[in-house]
Amino acid sequence: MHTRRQALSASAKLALLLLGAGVLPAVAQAQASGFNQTAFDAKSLAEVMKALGGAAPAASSDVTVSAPDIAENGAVVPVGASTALAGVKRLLVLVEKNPAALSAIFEVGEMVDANFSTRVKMGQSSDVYAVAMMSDGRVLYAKKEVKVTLGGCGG
Amino acid sequence: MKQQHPLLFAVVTLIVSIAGCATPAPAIDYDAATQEMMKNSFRDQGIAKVDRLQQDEADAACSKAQGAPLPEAQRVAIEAANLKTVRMPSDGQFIGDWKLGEQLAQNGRGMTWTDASTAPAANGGNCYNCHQITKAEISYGTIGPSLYQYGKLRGVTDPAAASAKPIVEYTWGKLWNAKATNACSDMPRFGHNKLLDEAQLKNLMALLLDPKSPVNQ
Amino acid sequence: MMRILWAGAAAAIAASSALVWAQQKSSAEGIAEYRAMLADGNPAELFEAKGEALWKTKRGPKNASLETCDLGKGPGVVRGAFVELPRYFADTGRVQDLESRLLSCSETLQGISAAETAATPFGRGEQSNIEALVAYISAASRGMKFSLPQGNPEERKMYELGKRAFFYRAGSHGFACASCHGDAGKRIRLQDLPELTKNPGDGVGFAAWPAYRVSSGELWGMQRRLNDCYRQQRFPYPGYGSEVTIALGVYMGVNAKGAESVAPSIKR
Amino acid sequence: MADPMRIRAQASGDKATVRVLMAHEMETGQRKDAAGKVIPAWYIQQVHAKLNGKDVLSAQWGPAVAKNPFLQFMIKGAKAGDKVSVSWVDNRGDTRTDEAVVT
Repeated sequence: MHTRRQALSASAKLALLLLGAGVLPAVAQAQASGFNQTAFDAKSLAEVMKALGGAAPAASSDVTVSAPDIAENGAVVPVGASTALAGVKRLLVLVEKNPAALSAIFEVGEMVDANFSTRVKMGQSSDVYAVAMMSDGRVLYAKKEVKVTLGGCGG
Repeated sequence: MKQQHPLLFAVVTLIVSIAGCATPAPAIDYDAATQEMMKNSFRDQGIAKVDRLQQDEADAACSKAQGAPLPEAQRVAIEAANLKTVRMPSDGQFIGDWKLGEQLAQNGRGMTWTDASTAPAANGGNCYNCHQITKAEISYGTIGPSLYQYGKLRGVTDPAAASAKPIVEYTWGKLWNAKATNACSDMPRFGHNKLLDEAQLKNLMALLLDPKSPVNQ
Repeated sequence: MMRILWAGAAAAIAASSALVWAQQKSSAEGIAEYRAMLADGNPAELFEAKGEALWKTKRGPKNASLETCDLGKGPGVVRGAFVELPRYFADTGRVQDLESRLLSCSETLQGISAAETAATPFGRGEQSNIEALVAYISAASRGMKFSLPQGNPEERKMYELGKRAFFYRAGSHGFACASCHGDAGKRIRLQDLPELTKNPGDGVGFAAWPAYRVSSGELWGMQRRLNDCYRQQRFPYPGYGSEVTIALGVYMGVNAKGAESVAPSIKR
Repeated sequence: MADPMRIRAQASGDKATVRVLMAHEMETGQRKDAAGKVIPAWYIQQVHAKLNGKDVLSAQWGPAVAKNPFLQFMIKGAKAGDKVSVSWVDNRGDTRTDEAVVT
């Protein structure tokens, strides 16, 4: 079985290799400090999961994504991700049609509710995802379409 | 000569009482002061020069009316003068490509000081800012009437047919110079003020009148 | 002949607009939901905090704070000042709005050139300080009702000039302020347009600015709001604090008498 | 230096709702300036929150989080008088920490 730990250590080795070769030093440094550049560069939910070492995602009614039906301005779209399920490790917010899909990763510790709200940018109308990565390896998601309208005079 | 004094006094009293002043003050010519203020308050920026503050007869009269209807004779004169400016298409063809028309209708750009060029090619039609047009676009303004099913509601099945000619020409005139039929219309005079060229206007015509346009579904 | 045709078509249009009413209503609800979600956590708060610090900080060639600035209710009085601006100031002999008054105070008290600040682009340098101050000062009148003084002849004159400027049609598109804000219940795209010839209601129109603009992520005072209106109106460039901008402020502010200020609000 | 955050922490029952506004450009690196030059990416990458000095939340953000970011989360077991601190680090290595008392 290809565990998450192995995947991480493999990518760490790769990063060291690239660093030695003078390639992608910024990526390696960022990862060393706890920022997963690969995940934030990924173009799709599947790619994000690969970068984070997650399983194939499954739709679930136990995960909630909150977002408006229509956003008057794509520059600021309120999005919330939450779940009442026990054993959630991480909650992610993704916007499918953004240049990079992943917007945010929240680590769900013991002292915090699995319930976060933030605001994201959207380049166009798109599905918005809340993804829960569970401690048993399951990856569950909910999605909602947000329509980004043209507001104002458009000039 | 002497008789004018009481009359003049009465006028001054009237103005003072309208303005609600407690003390008699010389009447201010607010219209002249406004012209002076406009002149002093603006400067050139990019393509937007101060000469844009100059008003033609229609703009001056409608500004002064402050939203009230114009005196009938003045309205008729302004509409007649603007009707004279309407130029029908040089090749007799009124209908272009509705798809390009839809793009123009969506485009709200053009002629601001942040735009680079005053050429029609750089301008949008701004149509959705004020009008509903296709059913698919839910982000539309309501300053102007809905244009959804514009051609269909007017029974236009073939814009080239003789029976469609009056509505086709009327629509062209509206786009070219809306003040030809409504002296104080809020709609920009797209042809008259060289905001859009003939080809662009034809594309907007197609959006409104082509039976294949989504507007007429 | 053409007029008859047009009248018939207009009646048919009225019928068709009923068909799209349901859809229109649901998009209006969607927008209302979006706005409500944003109102809880308005980044204007960041600017208010920055503005309050700026008000109290010793700065400029004279190393002084703005704490003795007279915004119309006496030196240093901030609360309630915003809902009475623009007003006449005897020391400058002019009717001033909040921004132009701050430029005067900043020049007199701190030695910061008003002309230089006025010439600075929005959102940069000293201008961004003015925007933060405007957020702080307007917030201090939140919930209060507009009541601009009209006792001074200069204030009454500015109202009359502002009214004429409001209806002044010109430019390539022939637009005036009144083209968009002269009637009730209109909108551009999905933006509701306040009717500014009268009091459009609490927290609407004049009573909603300054505001955090979501589109630029910046705090816009009335000067910047009017500047962008004139840009969209296809007019030439109004000077910062120019007479026309103050006159329009007086016109809209007097018309908004009794409206409750919610500034700084959050806008698209 | 970055401007201060606005942090509000309100206790209700056995938890506290924390609302944070951060002053940050959150530049995506995909926009161009007036001269056509790409404006370099500049955004908060990591956010940490503590309750009375103890870690409660860590997050990673990409450039798609909106300008002047807003964040809301709930801390279990927090009560009035507790101290909440929030820090961020951006991709330039700039950082900012602010504190608030739960009310």
